[in-house]
Amino acid sequence: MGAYRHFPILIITVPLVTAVLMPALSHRRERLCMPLAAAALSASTVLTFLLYRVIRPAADCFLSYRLGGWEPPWGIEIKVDFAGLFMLSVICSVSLLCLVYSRKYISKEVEPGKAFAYYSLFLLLSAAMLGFTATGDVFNMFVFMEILALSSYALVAVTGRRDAVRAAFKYLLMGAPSSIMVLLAIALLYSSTGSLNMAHLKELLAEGAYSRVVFASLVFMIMGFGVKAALFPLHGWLPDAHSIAPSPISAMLSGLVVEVAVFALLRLFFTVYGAASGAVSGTSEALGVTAAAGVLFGGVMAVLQKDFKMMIAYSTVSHIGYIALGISIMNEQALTGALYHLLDHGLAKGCFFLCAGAFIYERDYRRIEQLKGASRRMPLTCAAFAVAALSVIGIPPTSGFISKWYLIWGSVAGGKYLYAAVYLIGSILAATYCLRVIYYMFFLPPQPGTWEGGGEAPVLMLVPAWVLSLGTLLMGALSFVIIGRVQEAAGLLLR
Amino acid sequence: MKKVVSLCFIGALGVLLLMLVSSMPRMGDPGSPTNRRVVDRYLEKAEEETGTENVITGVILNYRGYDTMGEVTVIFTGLAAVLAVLGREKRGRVYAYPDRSPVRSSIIVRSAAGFLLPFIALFSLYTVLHGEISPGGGFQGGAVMAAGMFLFAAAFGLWKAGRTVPPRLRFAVEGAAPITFFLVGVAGLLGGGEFLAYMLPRVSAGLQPALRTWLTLLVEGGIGAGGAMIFISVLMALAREEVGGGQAA
Amino acid sequence: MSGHAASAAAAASSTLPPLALLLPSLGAAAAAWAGERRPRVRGWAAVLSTGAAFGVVLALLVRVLDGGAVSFHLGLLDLGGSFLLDLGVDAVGAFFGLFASILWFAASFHCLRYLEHEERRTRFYLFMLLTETATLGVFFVQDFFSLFVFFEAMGLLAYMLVIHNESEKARAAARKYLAMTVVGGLSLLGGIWLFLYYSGGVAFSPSAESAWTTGPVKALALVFLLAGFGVKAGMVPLHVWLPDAHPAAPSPASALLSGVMIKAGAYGIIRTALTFLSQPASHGMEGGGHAVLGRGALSLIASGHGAGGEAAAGHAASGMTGVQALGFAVIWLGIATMFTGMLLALVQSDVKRTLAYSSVSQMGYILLGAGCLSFLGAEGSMGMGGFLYHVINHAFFKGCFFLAAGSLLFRSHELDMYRMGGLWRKMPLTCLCWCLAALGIMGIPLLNGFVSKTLLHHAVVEAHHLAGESHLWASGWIKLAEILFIVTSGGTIAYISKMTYYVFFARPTEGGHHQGDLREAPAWMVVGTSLLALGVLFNGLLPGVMLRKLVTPVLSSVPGLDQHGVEHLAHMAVFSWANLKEVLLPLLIGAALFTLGARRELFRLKRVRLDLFRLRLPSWMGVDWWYLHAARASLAFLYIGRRVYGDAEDGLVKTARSVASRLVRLVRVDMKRLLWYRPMEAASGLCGEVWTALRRRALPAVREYQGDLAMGALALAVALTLFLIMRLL
Amino acid sequence: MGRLLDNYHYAVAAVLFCTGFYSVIMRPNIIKKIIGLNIMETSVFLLLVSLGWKEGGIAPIHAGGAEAASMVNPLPQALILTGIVVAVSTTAVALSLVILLYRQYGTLDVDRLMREEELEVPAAGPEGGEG
Repeated sequence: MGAYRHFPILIITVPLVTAVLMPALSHRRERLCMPLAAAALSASTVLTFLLYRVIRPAADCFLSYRLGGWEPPWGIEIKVDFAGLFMLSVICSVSLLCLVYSRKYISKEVEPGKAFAYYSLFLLLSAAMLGFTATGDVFNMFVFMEILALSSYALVAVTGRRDAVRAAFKYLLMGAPSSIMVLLAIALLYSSTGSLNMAHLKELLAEGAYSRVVFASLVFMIMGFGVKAALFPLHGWLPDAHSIAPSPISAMLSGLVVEVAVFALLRLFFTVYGAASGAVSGTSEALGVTAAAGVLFGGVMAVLQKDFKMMIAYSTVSHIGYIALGISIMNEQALTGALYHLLDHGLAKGCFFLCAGAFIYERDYRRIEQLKGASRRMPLTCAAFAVAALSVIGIPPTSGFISKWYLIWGSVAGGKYLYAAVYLIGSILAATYCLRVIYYMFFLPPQPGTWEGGGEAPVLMLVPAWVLSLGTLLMGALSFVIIGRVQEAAGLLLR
Repeated sequence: MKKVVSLCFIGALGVLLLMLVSSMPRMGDPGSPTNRRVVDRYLEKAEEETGTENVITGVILNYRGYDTMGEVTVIFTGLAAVLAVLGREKRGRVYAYPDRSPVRSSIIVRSAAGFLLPFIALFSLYTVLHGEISPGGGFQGGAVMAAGMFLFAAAFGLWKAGRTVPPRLRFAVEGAAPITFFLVGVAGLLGGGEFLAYMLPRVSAGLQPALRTWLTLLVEGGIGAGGAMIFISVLMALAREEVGGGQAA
Repeated sequence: MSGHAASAAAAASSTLPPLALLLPSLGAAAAAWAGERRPRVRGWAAVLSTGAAFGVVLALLVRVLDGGAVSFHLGLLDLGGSFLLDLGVDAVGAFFGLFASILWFAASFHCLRYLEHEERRTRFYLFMLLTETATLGVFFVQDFFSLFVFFEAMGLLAYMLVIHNESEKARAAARKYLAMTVVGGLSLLGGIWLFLYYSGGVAFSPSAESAWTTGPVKALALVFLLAGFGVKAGMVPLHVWLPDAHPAAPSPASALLSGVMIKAGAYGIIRTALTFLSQPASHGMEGGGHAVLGRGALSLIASGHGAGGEAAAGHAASGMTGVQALGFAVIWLGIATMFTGMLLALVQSDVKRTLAYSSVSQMGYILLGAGCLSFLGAEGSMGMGGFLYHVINHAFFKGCFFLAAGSLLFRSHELDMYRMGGLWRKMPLTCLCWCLAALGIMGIPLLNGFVSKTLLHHAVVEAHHLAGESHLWASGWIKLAEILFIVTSGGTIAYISKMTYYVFFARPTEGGHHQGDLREAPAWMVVGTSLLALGVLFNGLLPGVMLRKLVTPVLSSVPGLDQHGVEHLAHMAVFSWANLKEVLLPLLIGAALFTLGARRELFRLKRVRLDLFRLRLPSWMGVDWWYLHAARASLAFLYIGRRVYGDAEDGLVKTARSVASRLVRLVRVDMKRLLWYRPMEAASGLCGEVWTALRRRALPAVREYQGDLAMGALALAVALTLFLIMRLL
Repeated sequence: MGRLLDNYHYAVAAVLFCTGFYSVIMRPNIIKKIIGLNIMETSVFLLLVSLGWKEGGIAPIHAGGAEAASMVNPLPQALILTGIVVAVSTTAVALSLVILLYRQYGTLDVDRLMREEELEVPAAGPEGGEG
């Protein structure tokens, strides 16, 4: 393993410490904040992708890092297996692109004195997601979840506009109790096992003691992470927060933050509680039903929106439902689909919000109607949106198609035809709301008084959007690069 | 009606939780999972392995040092969030605090505060430095220090407090805790161990225990200073109002 | 999966299929690069690339007929080895690829001049050529997964051809087309998944050891696949997009849509039929031991009525087996399609719209062939032969028609047949091509339609015999189908003569403009048109060559078809008296209809005047109307309100928006309060509000729209029943 | 009732949790909601710290030759230290948001904030209303 051994901790701590340096820069050298942040995130990204050389989806092939050299049940362990690495690479690359995008956008939306705080929080958010995903200890997961939560509340409010502050406060008012529920769940889990390490917990839970307490802790976990992940009945904060936040932050929140929470659920389901089979099978049915309702509800609401970012936000509710539904089906194909959808969702939703941000930056257009005829002046932005939309609908050869295929395959293989139908209806809804926007952009004449003069978005904003949308295309057409390994990783999770 | 329904709901939740309580392990039972597993090593070997007599400090800074690094980052995040929401003091801008200067709290308060402040500062230093052998630690000491500053602000006015601990100093020290952690961590990494192993490169094995104690103290100091500054900054950010240019109330 | 691997291993690898796919894409790239600055380069890039693709496909066909199926590992979209985008060409695919590439070749000639009319030419070239890649892809695959990928790509790329004009009409047509494509695609996807469940893999020829199941899942898979392909094939009642989309597209695109793309749907149906026919013997029936029967390995499905008549316990009631039932259904879908299309074509006045309905009708013939194949099983070579022959014939004459219509539009800027007339003097060559195509589609001997219709007629008769022999209740119904077949052929003659007469031979009407500067269409357009007209002539004059050199070799490569039947087909005497006299009856019917219709007033009843050629039916008799209202009714279930129907100006989007205002209020205010502000208060408030809403708004709305709501309820009930059936399996 | 009386610390924690939860979801005043949040957090701390208690246990400090076997579990104490810091930070962020909210809306009452929101939703629906 050599130097690779230390990569996980560096991936997490380098952005974390860079974030801490920002206030010191704030007085004289605020211009340096963004390049410094980009350098830190690039370092993490490079290290993450280097890890693919040593981590493969096999039962004994993961990187376990013992902080301070203490063995797992006593010390804290960072554990990167293939599924975790997959998630880490999504987080790193999407965050880096959003950071690059921020440079132009933030100079317009955020007042200069606050830019250092923005970049600091941005890095904290990314680092917290990385730490949250990589950790092998439930309490450590809670700590990173809090960094994640606090930085995202503040980033929603960073513009200081009335509605932004209110949206952030709503987010906090739902998010903080959910954090407490997670803490309560951890306390309950600890009370019945006496350990905090995930792998150790799995062994201890297999003994089957205090099953009621364990079950209750799983329920609290699902409720807590459900709010963070915006699972259907707990999604109330999402549309406001995601649509009002600055667009790169919307992309981060929608593409990554909710995803990370779902990933935590996946970890808990399979890595921690997997042994306590009664608890998991009892809750997975309920999770499936609510997730299915979320797919339909989010889709219908997205169809009905007039505000562009609001539509994307509801689409996120729907797609998080896709992933949660995949998790609840509990077989290899569906789980592969869910994992791959994490990637697809990060890329496609990120691209959506970045495109929406380009329209806001250039024209301050937020309503879907205002996008009529947009392709005349901003063809590249519109095209990036269109490509990502194909992925959201799930049309071959995009990555959305791959994940949808696996998800439906899984539900058919698991005998859950109803869920397969839910996926199909979800796709119809996605087609309705995405194709309407594409139709407006490309085939309708602009409304009078709009789209006269002006031009394309700046290169620094176009490049991230295009990288993401091409990403959906490439990760679809060239899925064979990784899909086999993702499938093995899914099989491993189930075992 | 509304109240009744809501009370019923909360009551139902309470009953469920109480039922849960009754099926949890018996409190204080030496044989309960929490007292049976994992904990032995902390109690028996911590002193020798971490060099701290206070096992809690050993757990916080050694066994679960990474958590504590996360924790100091959380509080830094809190500060960054407050600054992102409310903005930062800028040079050349006039800030008014609710108690417009010159503040005149009563002479008794000012005298008492003036008398107490040196002791508070000393106590906080003691708490920080003595954390590894008795109750206390960096974080607690930092909180005491911040409390002293709060008292100062209450007695002599925020404005004066803000001048005593000027923004530039605060911004420089706020990040101290995570940075110390990181530096110590990387030092351990370079010393051939893992991150946060409390080692330094090229230090002979005989010196390791002493080194461990000193590094622990360094981290405690970082946490104390950083924590105190963060608390003060948060206080300043929450309490001030910008005169002119800011958003009107 | 394993079956796929097996078939891929068996077939020799060849670079011809990817080359055929690559060439049009390269042409597209070249055309996009040349752009508006070098229009000639752009046009000739299209001609050359499609021509080259034609050559490659021809070589491929020869290779496949000589040496069996070929394959090529593409290495894209590989889902862990279970599903992957892979090329594989067998004789049937190569056959379809051949006529598709011919048509594209001809259309690109036509484009050289025709596009002068149009805006956004580069975009048109780009998407036309990319569509060729996708379409060839549809024909050059050997499993349902790859088929789906190319099929979706083809459908979406063709959207750009339909909406090309961006006129209000084109946009409306494109909306409808897109909605049906998306829904059809999902139905296809559902069918493929059920098929996967059914056979354990997606390959067209599932391996023998795959777990074949029978029962409702199988039937449901068939229904979904049939519906998915049927949308593209213009099968009644899923044809509604076709009469709008074909006229809306530029003429070369109409020729392609009509000549090739709907054939892709037919291709899918015949693939489905062949796949289900090749069910492995060991798992054929629940009865097990009755597999080996007189009718050959393939017809074991039909064994229920054979020597072991009691074998098929599950199907004892009807006496028909699953595949036979499929065949019977497809026969009748075909009959319905051809008859409806014929009727609607008869009453149109727009030339391209008539042609579009005619396409619907001709697709009915093609479906009939597929149905007969499925019904007859191993003996179905006549049906399959008719199917293939008619596919290529229709590509020729309908392509020729649309290109000629394009020429007419190019010169006269007119598509209303009643406003034309006398054009044969001005545009003799176009008229000649048109007449050849017209005689072809009518089924006049010595032209191509006669041959294929004869084959199809034979197939229906054989199906009738088979049904009669085995005492199936279907026997009478197939006789009825035969009668309708003849009537439809008569109707075809009537509407084609009507169109030809009004466009070329009637006295010019005073309402029409033009005339003065009308002249023959530009040379390159005539070249494209006559290329196809020559095809019409060739197929008609030398049916033996076509049958022996092309159709029967393809047939003999299909596993399971009885080789005696194929031999018989190869040496069939097409121009025998028995066949020739069959034309007389349709001719008589056609002549009668034409005479009746050409009179301006058929009869007058009080103030109601019946004019056969200008009949206008009330909108509720159209299928669209029902679709639209069903969609609205299902939306009405979201929120019952007057405004749902109030402003239906912009179709569904507008309707959805008005629902939005309600829901936004409901959700933004109530749901959020419910979720985190004051849950209890909100819950009671919400209940009260819902009750008020129900009492005040919903009840009157229910009374007013009970019909639609009932329909929505029915749809929901049907859906629920389907799901329940599936759950019970 | 099992061990309800034995586990009276946990029971108090449960009651506190409900109290806090009640305050968070039912109180219209934002400050009270934040106080409720803190009560909820405190209840979990109580639960955690009681988990580590042992009958007759002493503080886990080795000074003075204390015996390891009689010490209470140090881990929960370490955990709630982290928890407290998290609670403080959350409260700070919440208060800063409240300050801004109060500056902009002039109220701390969730119902009035709600009413503002309702005003923003066009009562007559999009595009010029019913007519």
